[in-house]
Amino acid sequence: MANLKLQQLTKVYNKNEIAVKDFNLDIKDKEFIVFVGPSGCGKSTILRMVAGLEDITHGELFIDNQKMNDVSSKDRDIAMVFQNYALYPHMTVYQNMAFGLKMRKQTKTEIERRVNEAAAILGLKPFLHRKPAALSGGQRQRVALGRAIVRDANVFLMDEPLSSLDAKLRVQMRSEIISLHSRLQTTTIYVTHDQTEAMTMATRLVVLNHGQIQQIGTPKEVYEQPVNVFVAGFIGSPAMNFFSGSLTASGLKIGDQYIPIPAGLLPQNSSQDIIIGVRPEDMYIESATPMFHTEIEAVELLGADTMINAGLGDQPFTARIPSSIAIEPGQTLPLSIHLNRMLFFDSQSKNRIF
Amino acid sequence: MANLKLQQLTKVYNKNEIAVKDFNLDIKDKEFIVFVGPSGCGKSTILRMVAGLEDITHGELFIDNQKMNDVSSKDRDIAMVFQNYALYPHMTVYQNMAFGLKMRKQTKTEIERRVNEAAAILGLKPFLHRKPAALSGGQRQRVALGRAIVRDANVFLMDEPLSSLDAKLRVQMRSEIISLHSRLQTTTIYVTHDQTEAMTMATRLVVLNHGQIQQIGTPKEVYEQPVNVFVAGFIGSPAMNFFSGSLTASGLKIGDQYIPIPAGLLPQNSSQDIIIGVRPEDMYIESATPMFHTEIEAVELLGADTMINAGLGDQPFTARIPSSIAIEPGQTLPLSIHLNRMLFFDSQSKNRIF
Amino acid sequence: MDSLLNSIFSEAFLSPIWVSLKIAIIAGIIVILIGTVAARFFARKQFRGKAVIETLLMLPMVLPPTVVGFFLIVIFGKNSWAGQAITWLFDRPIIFTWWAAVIAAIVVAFPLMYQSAKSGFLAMDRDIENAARVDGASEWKIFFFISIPLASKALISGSILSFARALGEFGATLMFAGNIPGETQTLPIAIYIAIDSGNMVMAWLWVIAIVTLSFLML
Amino acid sequence: MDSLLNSIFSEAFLSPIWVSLKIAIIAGIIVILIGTVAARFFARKQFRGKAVIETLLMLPMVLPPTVVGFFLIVIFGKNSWAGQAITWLFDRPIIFTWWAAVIAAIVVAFPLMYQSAKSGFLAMDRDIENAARVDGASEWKIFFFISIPLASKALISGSILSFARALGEFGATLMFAGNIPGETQTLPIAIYIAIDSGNMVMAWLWVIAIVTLSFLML
Repeated sequence: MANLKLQQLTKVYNKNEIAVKDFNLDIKDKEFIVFVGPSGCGKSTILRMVAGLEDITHGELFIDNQKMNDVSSKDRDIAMVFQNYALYPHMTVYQNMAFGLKMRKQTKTEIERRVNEAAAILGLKPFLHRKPAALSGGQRQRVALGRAIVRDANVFLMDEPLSSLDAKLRVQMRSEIISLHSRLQTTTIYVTHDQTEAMTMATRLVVLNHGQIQQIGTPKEVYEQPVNVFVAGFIGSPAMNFFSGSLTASGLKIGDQYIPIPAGLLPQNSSQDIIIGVRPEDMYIESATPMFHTEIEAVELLGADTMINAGLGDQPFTARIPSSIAIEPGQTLPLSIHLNRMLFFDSQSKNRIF
Repeated sequence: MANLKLQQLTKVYNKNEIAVKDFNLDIKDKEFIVFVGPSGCGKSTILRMVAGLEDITHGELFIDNQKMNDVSSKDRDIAMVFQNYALYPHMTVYQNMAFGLKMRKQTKTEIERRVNEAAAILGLKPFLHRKPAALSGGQRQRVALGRAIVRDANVFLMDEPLSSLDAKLRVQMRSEIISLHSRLQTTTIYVTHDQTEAMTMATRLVVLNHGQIQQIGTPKEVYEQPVNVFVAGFIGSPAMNFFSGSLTASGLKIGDQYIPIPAGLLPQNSSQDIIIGVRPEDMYIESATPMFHTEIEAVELLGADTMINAGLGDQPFTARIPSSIAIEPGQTLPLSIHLNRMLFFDSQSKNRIF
Repeated sequence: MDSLLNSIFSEAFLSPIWVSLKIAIIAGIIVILIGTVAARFFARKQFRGKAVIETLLMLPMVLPPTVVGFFLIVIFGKNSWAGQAITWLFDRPIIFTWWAAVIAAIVVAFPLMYQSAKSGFLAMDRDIENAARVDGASEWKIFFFISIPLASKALISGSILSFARALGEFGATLMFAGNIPGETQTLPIAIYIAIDSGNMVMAWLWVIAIVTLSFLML
Repeated sequence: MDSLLNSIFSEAFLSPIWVSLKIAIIAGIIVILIGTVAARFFARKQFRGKAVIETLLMLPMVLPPTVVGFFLIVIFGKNSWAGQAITWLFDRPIIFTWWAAVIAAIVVAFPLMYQSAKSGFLAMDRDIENAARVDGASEWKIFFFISIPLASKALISGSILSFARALGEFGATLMFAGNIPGETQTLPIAIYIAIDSGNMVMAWLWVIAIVTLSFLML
């Protein structure tokens, strides 16, 4: 249980490749922080600096108010789950979990107690004497988790721990990790490129791009009030639709399509050219007074929902509608947008203005 | 353009490991068939038998009514997209696409015309003189597609072509492949372990498990009328909820929970013990006359939707509700199930009985 | 200084260099060709007895050079089946000839080429070859246009290693081909003889020559 | 038959076997220890001049054995700095001694151990070592409990290769340590001498002995 303070953390490789720049973040005790961003955004580098596996080029790292820059990994009292599990392949499941405790000179009975407790939580009891090679992907993932939790460390670091699992297992392990955290309450930093994981797991999430923080907030804040086009497009699946349009006194022009909008729902003091963001689920079929009509280009059935691809003022978009409505490509549909859910971005800075 | 006939196709490794057993399928001209199943279900093996990259142990393969068992790969007139792209790393994008045409002794002008046409369709014109190593994952995927389409082959085979792309790109390439197929109309077999790809792309899909066909049907048929518990659980995300319960004259008992159901919506002539399948989106909050009350254990925010985990008669389930309703873990909710969407399976055979 | 120059351009100094070069180049070419084909074959095919044949091919790498020389003498000696066939064909035994030196070099250099080439062929993504197969290429075209270019790094490093090994071969050559100036006296043998007879100047010159030759390969 | 048995139990037959075994075992142990530590060090650290040092360490694998022998003579010879230091310390030069044979064996066997061990350390997932680091293990504990067990296959195959190479060393040993029966006459040298003097029976017996020894290693 610990708080962390990352101050101006910077990582430079080979004297001029900046991987992380001036990263500032306070992490409170018991938080579950998710770093999310596309690959190469520097999220893993930060995690490895916290773990002590990468040197910190500039800036300072505090754990429980103690400066950690020059403390070696083994003395930081952190536990880490690696992307490819990084289990000790020559040791049994039991030995894998016991290794960290042995290194920290726990008594044999204490080791046994803790390993058995963790194995019980994770359902690993039947596999304690197997080697990792004899386990399935999900079981290996559990061993990696087990190795971290037996340690009773101050901080958990998880580096894309679910990325090598298939879709079904990923969903299952996601909720296991959440319930593990709600049980142990250990301060956790979780790194992922998967926005779904970020949204579902984080108490707060940090969206990164090109080594810099884009936004910090709760999943709901980031989803509903993204600060810029990058965050708006990165969080949410299918991605938010963006239209470039221009403002008029009483509405919007997108291509040759005019959409009347009540004045209160439009940005003030903005330049005329703007980017409009609309999430696929905020468009709907409305026969009575549709905003526009459009010809459906493609239809994707996703079980409960159907995604339709079409164009608005010649700009392509995706809308989500219930599968109960049968739709064929080529059909013309009357559509509307939930006006109060529209987002507006500056076309130059790409920041959200309304 | 061709039809395919797979007759009793069987693959046995090392004299006794049966990878595929008695696989029967007729594929009509222009179809987009998706083989879907968990890893190790034999789907790739079948594809490689069709490609001529694996010998057929028993059974017969016909393309356009010609027996192909003993025809070598190079004479089958098929094109294939491989899982890891399998681009020729020492050749430029242009040479990669031209290779198959050169091998088939096309004239230089014809090769140029076709490669340029394919490059235009796939947006590869600016990269024609780059080597694969200088391309992004998505661009490589496009080159692999391009190499297949220039050939103008009778049959396209695609072996998990999107599995090494990240989530965003996967969605994008999915629709590109669909529109490519609707343009070229080439008979296609597409292999994937991802049920979302299978649902969105297939004209018909073949669900496989342990080397045997579980179900063949349109995505809608397989989603709404799965033949057994395996198919029901494999197709759909989050997965269908299964409850073991028992039938009474006028309803169902699940654990200590009784749910009254009109007689017409219950299976007849079935044994008392059954498995009930309910998709997460077929449960809803109903304050007026709920079927049951349950305490919410966990909440996963997924943007537009929220997944809640709770229990019915002590059996865990997941339900999908709109994110507009704010829900906290620990809260007690009144829930109902769309009765006409419930599925019933035999508890012994696991086959659907109603 | 004059005597040094005289040494350098003397027949006695240059002769081992030519002998070594000729032997190493001919042996190298044979080893590279056969090694590449054999490695590709063994990397792709599974059959009974494969392990035995591979072990035999690799043995000269593990056995001491004098044991290799011993077996060459036994196999190609005057009393053996192969030795008598050669004597009948060429009217003289092969032992203590220039060809004996080539054979010794081939036998010791082959495993290096084979091993390197095989690991190159094994490391490659087999689906790239399969893609060419589906693209309509015959097996020979796949070998030339896909497999060889893709394994080129391993093939080149194998070629260099086996050429260097052929150039440096000493023990087996000394026993099987002897030390006949102008015919089988290679650089390594010349160096040994020079040191043995205390001629440090010639030894230095030949060492510089062989090290230079090795580096020119890289 | 009697004479064969006499040969086998004769001092003349057994002596090269003991000499070879002692040299190969001592050289092998030194090579395995130093090779493993050096390989791990070079596999994990980056620094200036690393490539130069590695090339020097690997040279004896590419150079002909007689060139290696020549350089050993030059480096440890009576007139060199190292040679004089040794003469001063031990009251005799090292050349033509048992220790010279050990040094020759170490120099030629080291690159095999080093190369194999290094590829073993490079092939391993570095995050496994990092996991141990986070788990609280010191660098030495990581080396012993994680790196060595994980690279064990490569270490064992490197050990076998370098032991075999030490056992089979001929050219450099002949030049640097000479052919002193009972002290530096190793099996490969004994085989060469036997063939040279036409003693095929002894040659066969020694060949069988060295091949047996090599196979016992596996």
